Amino acid sequence: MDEYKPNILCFKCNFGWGYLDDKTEVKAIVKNMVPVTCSGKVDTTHILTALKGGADGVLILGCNQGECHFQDGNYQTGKKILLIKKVLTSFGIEPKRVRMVFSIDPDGNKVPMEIEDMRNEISPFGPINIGKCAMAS
Amino acid sequence: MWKTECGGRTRVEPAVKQFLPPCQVQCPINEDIQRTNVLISLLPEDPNAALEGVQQIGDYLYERNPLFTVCGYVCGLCELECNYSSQGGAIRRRLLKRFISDSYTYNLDEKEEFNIIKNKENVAVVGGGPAGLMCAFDLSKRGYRVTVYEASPRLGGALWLIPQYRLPEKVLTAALENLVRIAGIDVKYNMRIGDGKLTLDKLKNEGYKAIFMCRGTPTPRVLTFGKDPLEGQDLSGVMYGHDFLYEVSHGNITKDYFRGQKVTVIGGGNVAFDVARTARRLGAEVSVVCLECENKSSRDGIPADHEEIKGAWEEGIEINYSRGVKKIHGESGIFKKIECPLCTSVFDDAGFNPKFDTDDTMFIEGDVLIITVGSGPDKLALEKEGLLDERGRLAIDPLSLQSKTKEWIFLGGDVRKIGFMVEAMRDGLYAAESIERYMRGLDMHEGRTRAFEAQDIPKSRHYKHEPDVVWIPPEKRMHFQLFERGFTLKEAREEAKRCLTCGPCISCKACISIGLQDELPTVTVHEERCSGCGICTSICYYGSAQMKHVGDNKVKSTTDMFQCKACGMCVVACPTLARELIGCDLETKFNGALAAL
Amino acid sequence: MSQKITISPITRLEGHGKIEIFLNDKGDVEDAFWQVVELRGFERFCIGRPVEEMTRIVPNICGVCPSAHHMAATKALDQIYGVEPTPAARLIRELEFNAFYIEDHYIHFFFLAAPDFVVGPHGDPKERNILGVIGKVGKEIGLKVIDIRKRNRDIIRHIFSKAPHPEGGLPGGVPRGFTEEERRTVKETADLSLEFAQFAVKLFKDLVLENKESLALITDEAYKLKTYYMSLVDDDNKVTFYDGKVKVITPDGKEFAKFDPVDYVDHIGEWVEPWTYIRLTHLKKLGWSGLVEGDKTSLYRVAPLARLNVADGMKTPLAQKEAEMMFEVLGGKPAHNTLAMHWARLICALQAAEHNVMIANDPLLTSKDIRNMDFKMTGKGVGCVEAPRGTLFHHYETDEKGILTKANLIVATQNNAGPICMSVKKAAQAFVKGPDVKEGFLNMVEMAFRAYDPCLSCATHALPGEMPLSVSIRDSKGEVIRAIERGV
Amino acid sequence: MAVKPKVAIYWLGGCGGCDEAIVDLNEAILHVANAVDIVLWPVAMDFKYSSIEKMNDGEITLSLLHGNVRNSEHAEMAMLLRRKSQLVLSFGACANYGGTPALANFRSKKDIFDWVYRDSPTVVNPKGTYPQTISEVNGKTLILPEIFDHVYALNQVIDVDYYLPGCPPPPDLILNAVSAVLSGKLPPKGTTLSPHMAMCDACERNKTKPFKLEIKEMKRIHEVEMDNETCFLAKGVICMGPATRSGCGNTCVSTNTPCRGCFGPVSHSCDSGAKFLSAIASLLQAENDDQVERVVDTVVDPAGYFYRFTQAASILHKFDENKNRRCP
Repeated sequence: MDEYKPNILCFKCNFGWGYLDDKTEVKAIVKNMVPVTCSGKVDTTHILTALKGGADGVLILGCNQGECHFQDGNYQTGKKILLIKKVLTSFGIEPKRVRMVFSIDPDGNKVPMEIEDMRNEISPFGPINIGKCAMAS
Repeated sequence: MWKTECGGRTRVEPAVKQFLPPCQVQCPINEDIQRTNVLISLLPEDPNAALEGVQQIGDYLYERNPLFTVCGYVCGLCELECNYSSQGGAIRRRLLKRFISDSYTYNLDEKEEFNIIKNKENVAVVGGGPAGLMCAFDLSKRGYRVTVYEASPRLGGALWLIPQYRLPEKVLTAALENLVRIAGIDVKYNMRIGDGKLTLDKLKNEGYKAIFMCRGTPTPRVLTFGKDPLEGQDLSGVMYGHDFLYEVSHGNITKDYFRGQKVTVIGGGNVAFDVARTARRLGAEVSVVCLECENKSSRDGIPADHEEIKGAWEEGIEINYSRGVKKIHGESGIFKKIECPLCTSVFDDAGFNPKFDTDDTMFIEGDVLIITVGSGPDKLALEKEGLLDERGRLAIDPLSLQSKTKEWIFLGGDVRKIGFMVEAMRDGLYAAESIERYMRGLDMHEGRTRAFEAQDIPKSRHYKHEPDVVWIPPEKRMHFQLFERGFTLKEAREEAKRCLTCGPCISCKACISIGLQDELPTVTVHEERCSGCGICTSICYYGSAQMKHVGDNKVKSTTDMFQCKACGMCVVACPTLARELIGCDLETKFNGALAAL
Repeated sequence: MSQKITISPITRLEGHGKIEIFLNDKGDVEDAFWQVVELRGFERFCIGRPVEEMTRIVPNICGVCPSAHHMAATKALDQIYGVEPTPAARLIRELEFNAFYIEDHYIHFFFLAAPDFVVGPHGDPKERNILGVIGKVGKEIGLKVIDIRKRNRDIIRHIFSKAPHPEGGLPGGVPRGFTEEERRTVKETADLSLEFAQFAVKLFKDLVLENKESLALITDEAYKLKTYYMSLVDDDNKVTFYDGKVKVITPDGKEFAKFDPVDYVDHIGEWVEPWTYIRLTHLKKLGWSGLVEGDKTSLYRVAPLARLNVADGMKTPLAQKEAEMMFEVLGGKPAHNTLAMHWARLICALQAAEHNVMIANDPLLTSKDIRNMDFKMTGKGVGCVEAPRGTLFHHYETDEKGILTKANLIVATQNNAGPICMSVKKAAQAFVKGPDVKEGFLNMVEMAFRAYDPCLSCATHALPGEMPLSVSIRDSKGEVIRAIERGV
Repeated sequence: MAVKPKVAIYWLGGCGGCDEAIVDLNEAILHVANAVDIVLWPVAMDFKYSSIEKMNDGEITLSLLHGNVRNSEHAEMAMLLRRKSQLVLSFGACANYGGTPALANFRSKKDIFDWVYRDSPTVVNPKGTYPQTISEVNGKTLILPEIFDHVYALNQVIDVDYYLPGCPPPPDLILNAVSAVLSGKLPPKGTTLSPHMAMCDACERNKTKPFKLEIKEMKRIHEVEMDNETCFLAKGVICMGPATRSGCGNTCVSTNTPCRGCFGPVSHSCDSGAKFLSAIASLLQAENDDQVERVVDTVVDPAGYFYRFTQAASILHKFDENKNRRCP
C-alpha cells in the first residue's frame, strides 16, 4: 500500500500567484486548486466546508502584507485564519491544518512546493477526523 | 506568459456621472492611468518576458494617445491630483509611462499601419503640432481622409521647443513620423496658411469639408512696461526665447555658442527656464529675471515647475525674483544692461497688472538678453480669415471649438489658449469629435459636458513613500543628453504596485484583460436579508458600502456601484449573507475542487 | 402465562427516570430501584469557557429551576472575582429568587401535586391534571395561579431577560435595576402573591386536613422515611433561600453539622452505583451507608420539608405560624412524612411572598448602584443557594484570566436521589401486592416519587434531559408481569 | 362535534424549559387546550405512551419535539412520534441546533465520565465503579440506556417539517406556530417559524453602532459598564446579534445582556458561528502586523461563543447532506 498523502485544498490569490502561468500547468500538478481574485474573498465557511469535505489541510496563498490589490484582503483573511485556528482547536482539529502564506510568485512555480511543504507538516496528524472530540484543551 | 487581450477595454462615458481615479479626471484626455499602472505592476520579473508586456501596454496606450511616448517625458499633470500626494507622495506616473516609452519608442518604426477604410470626407488640419496631430489621428481612425498643412519643414510644432536634455530628439521624431505613417495621414510641409494665396476658403474649394485650425502661437510676446512695449528689443544681443529654442532644436546653434558670455533671461515660466538651462549648457553664465516671487503658493508666485527651478538652481543659474524690466540699455546698437525695479505685486483683481517700486532698482549687465514672456497667435492671419470677433478675440464656441463665423472651421490648441501639450491634444480630440458631428449633422453639444467625480483615497494600512527621481549631478549634465534616469523594470513594478488603484474596476478592468478573472463581479444587497448591522461599512475600503435609512428609523446597506470594486470583503464579513458577489466563479471553482477531493 | 404491568411514562414530574420493582415468589415487593438514565456533562464542557459566561450556560441545566442554577453561578462569580454585590444588587437578587420560589412552588403544587389531592389518587387519570384541578376548584382559581406565576416570572424577566432561562448575572451585581414606576408594579405583584400564598396554604388545609383520606395518606407509614436533613439557614438558624450556612440535622433532630458552603467537599460525598447515572450523595463523614434509613443511614434529604426540619423556624411571621401548625399536625420535629413536602412547599412559598413584600417596600430597590466592579481575581468560588428542591452547590475554579478550569455541581434532586429510591421502594412494598395492582395504587407509588418534585434535568446536570420514567414489576425470575393500560 | 386535532408534546434531551415556555402561554394555554386534544405531554398530563404506539400512523396532527438527541430512547421516541404525526415541529434551540448541551461535542464521552465518576472532588468511589448499561444487583438485572458520544439535532435523526427557534421559543411565536397549524395556513416545509432578519434589525442599540466600527481589543461582559442604549460590539463586547435570527423580543439585549445566538442562524445561513467569525475578524483592528495575533487573542474561547447553541448543526459537526440521516 502506498504511504498516506494528505489532501490539501489550496486557495491562491490571482494577483500574486501564478497569473503568468498558462493556468493548465500548475493546475496539472496541483489538484484541488481554487484560484480567487484576492484571498480576502475566502470565507470561514469555505475553509470549514473544505475540512468537512475531506481536505486534510487548507492552504491559502495570499500576497505580501501591504501589497494587496484591494488594500488589505490578505490581512483580513489572515485575521480570520488566526481565529479559525482557535476554533478548530476546540473541535479537536489540529490548527496547523489551516495555513496562510503571504508571498508572491507570478510564475506559480512555488505553489507545488508550498503544498508539499504543508503536506509534510500535517501528514503526521493522519487523515482528518471531524467526529473526534477535543480532549482537555 | 504575459498576455493582455483587448477585451475589457475601459470606457470613459461622456455626459455620464462617473467615478474615476483623480489622475484620470485630471488628465485632459482622461488616459486610463490606473489600468496601465496595474498592468505594469503585474509585469514578469524577467526582463525579456516583461518586454512582451511592455509592448502590449504600449500598444494599448498608443491606440488612444499616439504621443504617449512623448508625454512620458514631459507631462506629469496627473501626478498633481494623485490621491497619494497626501500619503507619502504621488505615484510617479510620468516615469512609469516613460518606462514604457523607453522601449516602445524603438518599436515604433516597426509598428504596422492601422488598417482603416478611408471612406469619409476630406478634412484639412492646419498646423502639425500636438493639437493638429491628435485631431488628424482621431479623424483618420474614424475613416476621414486627413491632410495636415504644416508651415515648417517638420511636424511637432511647439514640441520642438522642448530641450533635448528633457525630451530626446529620437523619441520626438519617432513619435511624429510614425504617427502619420501608422494613421495614414497625408502631410504637406512648408505650407503657411494666410501666406500668399493659400487661404482657408481656398482649401475649402479644394474639397476639404472641414478644417481644424491649430496654428499655435508662432509670435513671441514683446516685453512691455506698463502699457507700452519697451524700446531696445531690436538691439543686437537681444532675442526671444521661442526663436532661440527653435534654432537650438534645429541645430542652428553650435555648442559653446555662449561660452564666456553673460546671458540674462526674462520670464518665470517653464519655457523661460528651458531657455536659461539651454543657454547654460551652451556655456553662458545665466541669470533669470522674473516678476513673480519665490513662493509658488502665493498669487504672485513663480509659475515654472518646482523641478525646473530646482534644476536651474543646481546648474548654477541665478534667479532674480520680483523684478520687472523698466529699460533696456544699449550702446551703439549693442545690448548692455537692464534696469530692474522691484515688483511689489503682479496680479490684482483686474488680473495681470504689475506694480513696481522704482526706488528699489537694480541693474543687471550682460551680453545677451533673452526675452521669454510668452508668445501669441498670429492675429493678422486670423483677422484676415475673419475668425475674430469685434473685440479681436477668437470667435468660437468653447465646447465644440466651432468657429462662429465659419461653421466649417474649428479652432483649438495654443491658438485658442496657451497650455500644456496634452491640453492641446485634448482640443484636437474635441475638434475631431465636433467635425464628426458637423459632418453627420448631429447636435454639436449634446452629451459633451462631462461629469466625473474623483474617487477618494482608499483606506489602507500600508501607505508607502514615493521613490526619489535620480538626476545626473549638475557638474556631469552640462550637455543635451537626458539628465533624469528612468525606472528599471524592478523600480517600475514596485512603483506601479504602490498605486492604490483608487478608481473603480469599471474604469480599469486590467485584471480582466490579463485574465486574472473572466468578468467583473458585482456586489448586490439582498435587502430582505439585511439587518442593517453595518459591518459592511466598517470593512469597506472604498466607501462604497453605505447605509440608507428606510422607513421607521431602520437602516439597510447599499452599494455605490460607481465606487465598488467588488473585492468581496463585505460579502465575507456580512453575517447574514445579505451581500452576494454576482458573476464571481469562486463558488463554482470551490465546489469543483471539493468534489475532486 | 406471565402477565405484565407497565406504566410509562411516569407523568407529572419534571424529568424522567425509571423504576424497577421486583417481586418475590409470594408476590411481595422484594426490591425496587429508581434509575436515572442520562449524563450531559455540563461540568466538563464548560471547561475552557470564560467563567462569567457560566451564568448564561448553567441555566440550561434545567428549564424548571434555572433561576437556582443561575443564582448559584452568580454567587460563585462574586467569589471568583472577589467582589461583594452592592446592597441594592443583593436586594434585587433576593427579589428575583423569591419570585422564582413562588412561581416554581406553585407550578409544582397546582400542576403536578394538586391532582392527587384534589382529584384524588384514584380519580380518573384523564381528570388527574391541572385541567382536572381547575375543574374542581374553579376556573377563576386556575386563572389566578396562572396570573401569579406570570407576574412573578415577569419580575425574573425584568432583571434577567428570560424566565425559562434567566441570564446575565454579573460578578458583584445585576445587569438591570428598577425605576420608581417599575417598583410599583413589583409591589403590586408582591401584595397579590402574599394574598395568594395565604390562600394556597388555606386551600391545602381545606383539601387535605378536612379530608380523612388525604390526611391518612400524608401520615401513612408508607410515606415516612427517617433520614438526616440538610438546608441553608441564616444566622438565626431561620429558613433562608438566597444565602446562609449549611446545617445538617440527625434523623432525631439534633444538629449534626453546620458549615460554610465553601467546605462542602468535606461534608458531602457522591457514591457511584453501576445501575444509575446519578451520583448518590451522602454525608462523607459517616461514609456510604447504602440505601438504608434510620440511625444507620448516611443519607440526608433536602427540599421544603428538610428546610423546616433543619431550621429553628421561618424568617417571616405568617410562614412561622403555618410551620408551627404543620408540625403540630405531624407530631413534632423533625417530620419524616414525605408527602408533607407539599405542605412545607406552600409554607416556603409563603415566606418568599412575605419577604418580597418587604423588599418591594425597601427604597434601596430603586438604587442605581447595582454593580461593584472592583475585581480581585481569586480563581475559586463555591456558589450555594437553597433551591426550591434543596441545597444547590456550584463550585468553579479558573485560571488567572478567569477561564474555567474546574467545575463541580451538586444539585438538589441529587441530594434526594437515595431517599427517593427508598421512598419508592417503601410505597411499592405498601401498595403493590402481587401482580394484581389497581392503577390508582401505582399512582400512589408515583406520589412517593412526586413529593420530592424531583427535577431530573437538574439531577442529570451531568445528563441531558429525561426519558420516560417507566415502572415495571418483575417476578422472581425477573420477568416483567401484568399490564394495566391507562388513558385509552 | 368536530374531532379536535391531536397534539403531542415531548421532550428529548432538553432541560424542560420549553415545556415551561408552553406553560408561559398562561391563559392562552387554556384556549389551546380547548382547541386541541393533547395526547401526550409527560410533564403535565397523565397519558401513557403505549397509547401512542397504538395509534395509526399520521393520527397525530402535530408533534412538538424539543430537546436534542443524546441516547437511544430519544431517537426511538422521535422516530415513533414522527411515524404517528402528520407534522413534526422542531421546538427550541436544542432540537434545532443541539443547544447548549451540544457543547459536549467539544469533549469526549470518556472525558466526561472520568470526571463525573472518578475525578470530581466529591466522588466517593473506592471500587472505581462506572454506570453500566447492564448490571447485576443482588441477582437482579438492571438496564441503562447507552449514551451516545455525540449530541444530535433533531433533523439529524428524523425528518422535520418546521422549526421554532429560541431557548426557549417565546410565547407569541409558539402561539403563531400552533394557530398556523390549526388554521392550516402553513408556509413551505422546512420553514423556520420566526422573523427571518437578524437581531440588529430589531435592536434599538443598532443606532449607536459607529459607521466605521473598529475593535482594538475584545472586552468581556463583566469588564464593561453597560448602559441601555449602546451597541455591545461598539463597546467591544461579543454580541451574536448580527448573525442571529430575530424574533426573541430582544429579551437579553433589553436587560443589558448581549445576544448569545439562541435563535440560531438566519435563513440562507448554514452556520451562524462561521459567519459571525468572519464578521468579528473583519472588525478586529491591529495597529501593525505583529499586533494582529495579540488582538485576535482578546477573543477568548471563540468556539464557546460562536457555537453556544449551534454546535451540533455547525458545518464541522453536522451530517453531510449526501449521507442519509443516520441514527447511531
